[in-house]
Amino acid sequence: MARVVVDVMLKPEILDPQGQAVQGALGRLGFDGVTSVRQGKQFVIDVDGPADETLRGRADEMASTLLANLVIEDYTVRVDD
Amino acid sequence: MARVVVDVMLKPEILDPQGQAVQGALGRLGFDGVTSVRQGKQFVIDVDGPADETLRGRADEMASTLLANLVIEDYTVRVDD
Amino acid sequence: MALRIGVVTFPGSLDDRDAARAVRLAGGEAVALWHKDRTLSGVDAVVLPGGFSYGDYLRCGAISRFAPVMAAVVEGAQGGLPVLGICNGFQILCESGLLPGALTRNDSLHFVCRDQRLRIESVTTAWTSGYTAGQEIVVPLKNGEGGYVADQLALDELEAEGRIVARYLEVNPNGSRRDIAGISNAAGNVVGLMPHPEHAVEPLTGPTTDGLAFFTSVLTRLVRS
Amino acid sequence: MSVDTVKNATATPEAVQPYAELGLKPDEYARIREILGRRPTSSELAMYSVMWSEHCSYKSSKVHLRQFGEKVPVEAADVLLVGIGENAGVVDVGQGYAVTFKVESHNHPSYVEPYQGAATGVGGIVRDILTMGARPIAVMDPLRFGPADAPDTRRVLPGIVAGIGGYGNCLGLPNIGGELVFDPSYLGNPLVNALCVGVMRHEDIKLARAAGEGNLVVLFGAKTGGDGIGGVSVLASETFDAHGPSKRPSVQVGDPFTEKLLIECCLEIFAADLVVGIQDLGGAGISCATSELASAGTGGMHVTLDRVPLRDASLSPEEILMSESQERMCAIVEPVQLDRFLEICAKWDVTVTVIGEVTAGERLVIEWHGETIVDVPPRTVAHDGPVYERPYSRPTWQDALQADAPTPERLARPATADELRATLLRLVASPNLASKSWVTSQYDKYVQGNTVLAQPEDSGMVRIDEQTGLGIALATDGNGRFAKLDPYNGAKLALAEAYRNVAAGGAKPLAVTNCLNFGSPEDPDVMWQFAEAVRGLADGCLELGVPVTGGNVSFYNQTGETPILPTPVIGVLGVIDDVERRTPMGFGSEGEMILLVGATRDELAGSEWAHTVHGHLGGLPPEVDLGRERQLAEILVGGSRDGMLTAAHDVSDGGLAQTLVEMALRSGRGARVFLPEDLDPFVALFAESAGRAVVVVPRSEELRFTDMCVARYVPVARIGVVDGAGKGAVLDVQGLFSVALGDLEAAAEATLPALFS
Ligand SMILES: Nc1ncnc2c1ncn2[C@@H]1O[C@H](COP(=O)(O)OP(=O)(O)O)[C@@H](O)[C@H]1O
Ligand SMILES: [Mg+2]
Repeated sequence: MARVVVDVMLKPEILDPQGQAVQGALGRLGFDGVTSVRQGKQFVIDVDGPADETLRGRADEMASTLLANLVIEDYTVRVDD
Repeated sequence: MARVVVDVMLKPEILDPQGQAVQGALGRLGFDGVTSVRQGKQFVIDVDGPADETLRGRADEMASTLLANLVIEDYTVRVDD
Repeated sequence: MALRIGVVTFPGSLDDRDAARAVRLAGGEAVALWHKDRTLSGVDAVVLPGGFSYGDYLRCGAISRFAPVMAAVVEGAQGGLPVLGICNGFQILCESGLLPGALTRNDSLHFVCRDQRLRIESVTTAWTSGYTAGQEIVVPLKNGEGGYVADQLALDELEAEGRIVARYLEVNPNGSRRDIAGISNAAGNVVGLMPHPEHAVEPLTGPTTDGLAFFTSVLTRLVRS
Repeated sequence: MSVDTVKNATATPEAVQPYAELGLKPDEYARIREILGRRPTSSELAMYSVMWSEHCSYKSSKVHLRQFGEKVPVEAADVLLVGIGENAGVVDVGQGYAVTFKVESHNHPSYVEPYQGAATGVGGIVRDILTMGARPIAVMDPLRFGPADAPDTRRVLPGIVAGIGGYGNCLGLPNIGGELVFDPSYLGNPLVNALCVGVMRHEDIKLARAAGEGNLVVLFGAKTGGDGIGGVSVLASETFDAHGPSKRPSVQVGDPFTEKLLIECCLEIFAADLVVGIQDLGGAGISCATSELASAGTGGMHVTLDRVPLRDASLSPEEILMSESQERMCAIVEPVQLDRFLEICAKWDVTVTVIGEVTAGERLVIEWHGETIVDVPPRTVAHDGPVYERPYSRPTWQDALQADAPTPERLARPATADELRATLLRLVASPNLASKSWVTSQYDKYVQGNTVLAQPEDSGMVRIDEQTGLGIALATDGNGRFAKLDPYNGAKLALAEAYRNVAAGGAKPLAVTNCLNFGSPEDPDVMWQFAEAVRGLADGCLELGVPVTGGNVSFYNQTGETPILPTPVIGVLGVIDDVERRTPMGFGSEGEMILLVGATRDELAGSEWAHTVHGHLGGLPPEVDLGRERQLAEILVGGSRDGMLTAAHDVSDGGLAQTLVEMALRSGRGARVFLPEDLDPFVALFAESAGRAVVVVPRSEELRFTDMCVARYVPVARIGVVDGAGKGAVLDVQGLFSVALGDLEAAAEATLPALFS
């Protein structure tokens, strides 16, 4: 049993209205000094079998084919057991 | 300049339709052995000042008051510089 | 015999019946296609209708893009088959790479349903030949993720090649770059549109009948060829 | 720990059980022991406790709701195909079509978790309609909130609106109307009512019955999880203290995509005629579905609970029985039909499991891994719950409230033309009267391509047959301030307004649904308000000849000791033979005549003016004359059928002034208005007398129309002419003041975005 965690974020140059809304709200709540907020997605995927290179490869494939849209998003993949 | 990363996940007992949809799609794409998928949100927040205890405390406050809906979600906070 | 236009139903498609009605009102025969179909049963054109396929849970169109029928649609499109993607259909076309760019969350962060004024910018596509260049029309718009984005290069290219099919007038309802409401591929047979022409085909149920020409355009085009 | 079996329960009669924590009273627990002749197992206790909760058993309201079955109008015989008691009533609208509709509350869950609470409220009512065999075709959402500028309103309103839109839009159901009302009494307890309407052919009506020994009990849809255990049912039967609900069960999360698949799956199953009976799973989940199916059926039922597909393997049988996981249905299927049934579920990717069968006996038996954990007479769970004769008495403060009338001496009235103009602009911008488009633009009103009228029109109208043009119309209304001043007449006024709104669109009112939102039934004052409102609604429906087909009661809507305004939300369904004949609300064409139908009196108690300008509530609500309402409706429907009307809009909240403003803004046309000489201008503009509508007719039709009114002794007066269009247009109240449409629009549109964007 291994766990794959994929974080997906909008590319820096893509406008992130959700992040902006959060930043605005934090300001109104009196949290100051916040210079930027970006909101992304996180996928936690449990997979049978070992946390090995093969899995790392497949995880990367999952991310690039399905979980992230590379036109607008970047992703990072983590595999732990 | 410090960076706060808040991961927000639906509580385990709460239905996660998005995770289910992703799990189904992964199956149809031939990624087998996937036993569970949960989809959460990730907030990356840049803040002026040091990555110290105070910030850790404020970050936790941000998460519990605004970023996570504690009725249905759990969160984890990470602070790096 | 009437020309046959396929309307694909994905799990979660909502405007498939409406698209079929629009095809009929335009004088065509609507053929129901199922997401698991591997062929297009010989239709002369295809509409990917609006809706929330797979709940739009991951990204709009991200999962439908892998439906068996899409392989046939992509193949057909590359061979010149007219394809119109409306709203969710537009999102599927972008996800599947038939059209450049992507559609992102409305800048208002709200789903918006409104009667939207558009300018038809390109009348050379298979789906807009029935309009006059620069014609202004009003059709319903309803989406939560309709903000069109692409990098500057891609946007400039779309402009230069006259592939921006329609632009928002008066209000930009979702933060689309350069007010883009719809685009086409280089050949002009594949069109993606965020607003809903199929909801503007009857005076009784739509704000106008301005949308009908999308469907009559493709039918006349097909008759000629 | 081992499960509590029937054998075990019989062996350990003295075991102490947590019935109080589950919301059962000592006498109720005693009655369960008496019914079973032993102590209940923990599973049985779970079932009885949810099914006997206020929410599921209607134990406090039953004795009053009976009136809907007793005071039945003769017309009911012609229109009612299925009456009260089923998941929703069914009405004959002609041409072989049957329509089912119902409004339900999801108030408390929406307060705890606005988005999901409201979303699952829509999901639940849609399944009620689907269960009848109908294709859902539209939704509506009557909403009530605290003061628009209160922080907690800002907390809940955007989420509730997003939840209703998020779920309804994703199902492809047009939202064709609703209500949005602000009043301080709802601050700690907003009201989220959801209405759904569906259509089927007469022969396709389905009922919740388990018949035919050997037939299979099939559970399909979402897997069962730990969410919402005891949710709606327990929560909705609990008073909130100032710090929110005293019980806060885990919230249900809705999955509209799964529900959409479930809808299409069910409709295909119905089309193939594969079910003997069917029941949706809502409050009380499997406990409710199995006991109601069995209770309404011919025999008993045997269920193997461990076959239920789970999302969380650790759930106990008690939890599985109580779980309120959404998007589930339970059908009774003949064995020969099962394969076809499974095929269709597979096509739509719907999880399906045979969990039991209909048996010869009279008992509902549920087994868990081979041991019997439930063995009960289903009727005692589903239909023979406790019935309370709650004490009620006219509140001691009622007389003082009614005596405090908004006389000119009591409340200063605008006198000069400038004051009248300022008052009009202030009311137009007030949250209750301002444009609702910030809310309604988040709802898809076009999907399905049959929406003929939708917000901001008086009623929502949907075409149901593209060939013949047959259509239905729906409106919901409920003025809590009127109901507080006089619950009996307040309920009649709510009914009258919804009835009028349907007729204004050109549809003939046919039938009624209702959602009765009140405070605690344990408070005699509240119980009196409830009893009076039910009596008023029953009498009103009798007088108007429109039967009540169903509805929903929501009690315990209060913060601490303070109940909400008594809020009966009434939905009226109408039918129109050809939707081409519909009457929109916007001013017609240049030069057409504007007529006021109905009589205006000095009636300002409970009005928007008294509320907004003076924060005053007192006096007696407007007089309600349902005979007159009936004639007005005949005039509006006849006028539309005979093509005399280019526009009609009912006069209600805000009075004639607001009605004219809404007609002007809807059409972008101005008007010259001359108020009746015999009336004080303030009264003419702002009184909220019932039984009125403004219509627009071409000059050529004016005489014919007025003759029709005179023939019915209904007062009618020409009050203006449609004049001017576009930016320059004005609403000109002759001899008093005039306002540019641009200013009216700015005032009407700015309010909600400023508060909630
Ligand atoms: N929450 C809502 N959802 C959908 N439509 C709404 C909502 N609130 C108000 N509306 C629509 O706005 C219009 C005006 O509302 P209202 O003043 O309550 O109408 P009326 O006074 O005729 O009952 C109506 O068409 C009503 O259906
Ligand atoms: Mg009205």
